Amino acid sequence: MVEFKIRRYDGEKSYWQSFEVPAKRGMTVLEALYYIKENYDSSLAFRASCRMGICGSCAMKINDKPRLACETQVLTLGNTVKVEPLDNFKVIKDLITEFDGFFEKLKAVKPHLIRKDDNYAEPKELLQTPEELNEYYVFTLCIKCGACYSVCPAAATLDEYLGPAAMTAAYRFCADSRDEGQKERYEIASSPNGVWRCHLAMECSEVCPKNVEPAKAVQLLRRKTAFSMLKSLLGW
Amino acid sequence: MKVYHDIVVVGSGLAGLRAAIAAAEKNRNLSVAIVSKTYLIRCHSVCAEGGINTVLRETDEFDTHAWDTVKGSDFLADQDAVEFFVREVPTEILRLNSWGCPWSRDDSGKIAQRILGGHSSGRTVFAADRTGFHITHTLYERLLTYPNVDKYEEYFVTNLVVEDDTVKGIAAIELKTGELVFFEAKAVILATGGAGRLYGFTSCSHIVTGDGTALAYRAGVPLKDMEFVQFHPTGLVPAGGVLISEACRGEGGYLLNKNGERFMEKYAPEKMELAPRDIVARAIWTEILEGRGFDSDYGPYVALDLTHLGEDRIKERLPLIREASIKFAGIDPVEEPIPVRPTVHYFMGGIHTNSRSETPIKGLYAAGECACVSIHGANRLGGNALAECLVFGRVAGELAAEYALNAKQGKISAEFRQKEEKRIFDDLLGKSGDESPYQIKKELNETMENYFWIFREGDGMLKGVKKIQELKERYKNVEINDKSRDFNTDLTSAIEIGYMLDLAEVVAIGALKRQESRGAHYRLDYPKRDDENWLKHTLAYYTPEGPKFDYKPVSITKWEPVERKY
Amino acid sequence: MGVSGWFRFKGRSLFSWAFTFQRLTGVVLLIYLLAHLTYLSTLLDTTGATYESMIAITVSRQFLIFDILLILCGVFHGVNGFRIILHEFGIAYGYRKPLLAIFIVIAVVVWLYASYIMYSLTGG
Amino acid sequence: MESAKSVMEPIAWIFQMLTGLVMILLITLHFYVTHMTSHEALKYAEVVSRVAQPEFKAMYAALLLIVSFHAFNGLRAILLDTNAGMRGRKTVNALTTLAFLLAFVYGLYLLFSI
Repeated sequence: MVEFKIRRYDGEKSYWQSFEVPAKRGMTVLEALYYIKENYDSSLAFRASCRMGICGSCAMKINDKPRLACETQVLTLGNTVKVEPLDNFKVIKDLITEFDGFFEKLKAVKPHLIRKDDNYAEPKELLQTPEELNEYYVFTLCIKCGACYSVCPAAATLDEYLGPAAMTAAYRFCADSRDEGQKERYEIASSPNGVWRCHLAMECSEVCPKNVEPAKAVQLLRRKTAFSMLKSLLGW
Repeated sequence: MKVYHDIVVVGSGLAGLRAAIAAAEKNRNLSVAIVSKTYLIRCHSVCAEGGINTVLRETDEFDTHAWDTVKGSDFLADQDAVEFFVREVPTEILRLNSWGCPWSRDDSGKIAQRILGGHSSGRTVFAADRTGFHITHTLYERLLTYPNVDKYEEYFVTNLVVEDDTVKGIAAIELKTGELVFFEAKAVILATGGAGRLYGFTSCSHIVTGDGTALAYRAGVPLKDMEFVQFHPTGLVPAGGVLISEACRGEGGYLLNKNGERFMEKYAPEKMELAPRDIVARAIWTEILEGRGFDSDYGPYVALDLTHLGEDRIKERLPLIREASIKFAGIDPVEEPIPVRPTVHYFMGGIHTNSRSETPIKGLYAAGECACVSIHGANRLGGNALAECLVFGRVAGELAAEYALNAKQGKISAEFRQKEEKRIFDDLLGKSGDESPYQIKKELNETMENYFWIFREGDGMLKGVKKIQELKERYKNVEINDKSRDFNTDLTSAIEIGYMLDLAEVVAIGALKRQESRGAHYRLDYPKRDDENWLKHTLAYYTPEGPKFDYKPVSITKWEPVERKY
Repeated sequence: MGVSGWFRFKGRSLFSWAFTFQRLTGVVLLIYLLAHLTYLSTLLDTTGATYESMIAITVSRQFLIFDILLILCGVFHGVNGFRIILHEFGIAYGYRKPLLAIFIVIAVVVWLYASYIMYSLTGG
Repeated sequence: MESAKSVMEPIAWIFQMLTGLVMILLITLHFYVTHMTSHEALKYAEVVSRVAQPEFKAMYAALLLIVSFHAFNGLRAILLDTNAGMRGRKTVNALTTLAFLLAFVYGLYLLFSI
């Protein structure tokens, strides 16, 4: 039996509730949450979908660290498991947090290929060598789960900060050999709420469940942004 | 609350995203809504791994792709639809390329291809083993560039409004507030995916509960070929059937039984592990039934051996598989074989559409897994599902746009709105009862797994049908414990279970009626294919007493049915 | 979360703590800079009497503990800042964990050495 | 979301790092001179005579400039990382710049008065 201490919120008040879950080898925290929902308290609200660590729904704070519930094994956590919603997001209900703003920020950095010859009707095959692909591939693996944002000290104090995930997306496209939109994105990244607010606490890279290294992406983006801004300033 | 859009797309997987883009691209003045019960990139499409089939180079031909598909379908596919389909895929691949999809490449920088089961050559385009994930994100990112698309994320659809054989709109609960929102539209595109959660051991996400299929069915649209449920041969055993991609075998993996034999040589001597999914799944299940599987706490399994591929190839081509095996089973495929057994993966059947994604209801379109065009017939080939979503998603989007430009605005009457409010909040949420929806779901899963698994037979299925009907009765008496309005996942789970019960009944009775073995539908009491009597599509119509069945001939253009050997 | 996020005790890595201390020591050093400038205003008394009386207070055993803490702030801020600058220029990003450990050791060694000098300066 | 180009930010970012690097050297030197060369280094006469040498004067002037910038630019970053600070961004920028200049000018005044 493992004790699950869950931080709940019903729209008005926040409280802790404990449940005893029979755990066996292989059981994940998500399975335990379903066990609680289906056997003890069906009002428990949490998000989940793919249960294989790729959809990004179930990031939550488990024993004080943001993790994906679906790929966290219960038996690695000890006899008591503390489950809380992610920090730096507004809680809606129990473990469910508001992600609208997070996705707005993603949209703000223009996370799509920008090309002058964009032709919807008759696209041509753009080439890209495996080396060029590897330049940015790791940054495409972001599942937008919000774990990075929840531990970012800049996001903790500044609501409008673009955050690690959005800037990783910006860098991912800037580094794509097929892209022609670097300048536009550098301008967005260099806004006061952009890259300058990151001070490389690098906690985002520590908690990223997909090892995307957002801190590295932000740092690369900042360097490119700064030099691009200075170049245009000096008229080079 | 009431909102108005020209086109409402329900579902945000590949087909839904593609349809929304196509509609928005067709005419920038049309207002398009995309409604999803999750955030857009949390759909099940992200789980697709292996790849997407297309004829991309001169060495391959459209007719070969079409033939492989038709043969794979055990000749139940509509051949006119298949011929149209194969010609449309290449453009979609190149579009995704120019929208930023990180396709895996060959050394010259061209899009690389590999082979999946049932194909005569390597025509599967892929992005490592995260193909669905990358395509979904690429489409999502592209969608953000259309100002005429409004996203309604975390809206749970409760009803499809049809009057006079014309679609009027949908009703959906805005989860955050618990408010019922009515979407009035000229055209509605359903792209809500399959219903894999009818079963417990499945590669499908928790959200794959067949919502749109059930809604269309209740609104009077027939469901086609629902008895054909695909079992993916390789589901990860200790994790409830998480998908282990066909790409593992495409890259050269072996299936081994307890005695270390590559048993596929008995079942498909020519194609071996790369036979179509129905054949490999049956082979594995036969090995397990005959005692040549391994035993474990999580049930029997066979071994999927990748060790001979070498660390580099596994890391480059199958990184997600490796990650999943390590995280969920504690097994590194570089060193040890992966424990696998067949897992419920895909519904070949779905909402009846013609080869242009149109349903019999005016203004209503369906695309993706929730639809049955049918290009997959009785068994889908690996890599054709993503392609289907792109092609028929686009077709649905374009046709809906054309239709919407000339159609009248749909109106949802105040009377209907009141009735729907009452149905959801008073009759379901408000009432008391003594059944738990989760208990019903559990029993439903057991019933489906006992009687409608890989091997089926008449008596068992009859029992299964009775059990499902009993569960439907009991469902009328469920009680939802969480009485609050905001983000009530207890309520939405209960509604989903209601959808699943309807679909289960269609699957079950359709399977019982089809007295032959074809593709994924294999009956021990009728082990042969029967083209004389059963070369036809099943159509199930909703009636309050249960489904009413009808049949429809298969469209055959070039290829007469022959014996299916691999 | 707000600023309290910088001081949350559980579940944070050393990287995050390094950030917190960089901020804290930065503020301390800013205050020290202001104090230092104010202190040096005593040099304006050209007899030197004001300055000497201040020096007598600050270079003393009672004051040593403040000096040592101040040096800790300075050394940490400098050493950790240097680590961050390396990463800012994209150097050794892949070795960020060992680098953090090495730099913490460096900071402690430099701090102990500088503290010893301060200690001997007060006549020890 | 604001996306106005900011010229100040990239320059400030680069100078914060450059000044940081130079400070490591100059402050070590300062510490060495005042605490490690001789026990008398902090005596009034010593200080005055050291500052009278042009090379020391130049070094101290540079150190003063660099430290003031680094300190107040750092403060600016801390303030802008908060909601309140970002709301009054122009004020924060103006006040920290002013503080930097005041500290520098006052330091110079001291340096040249003794």
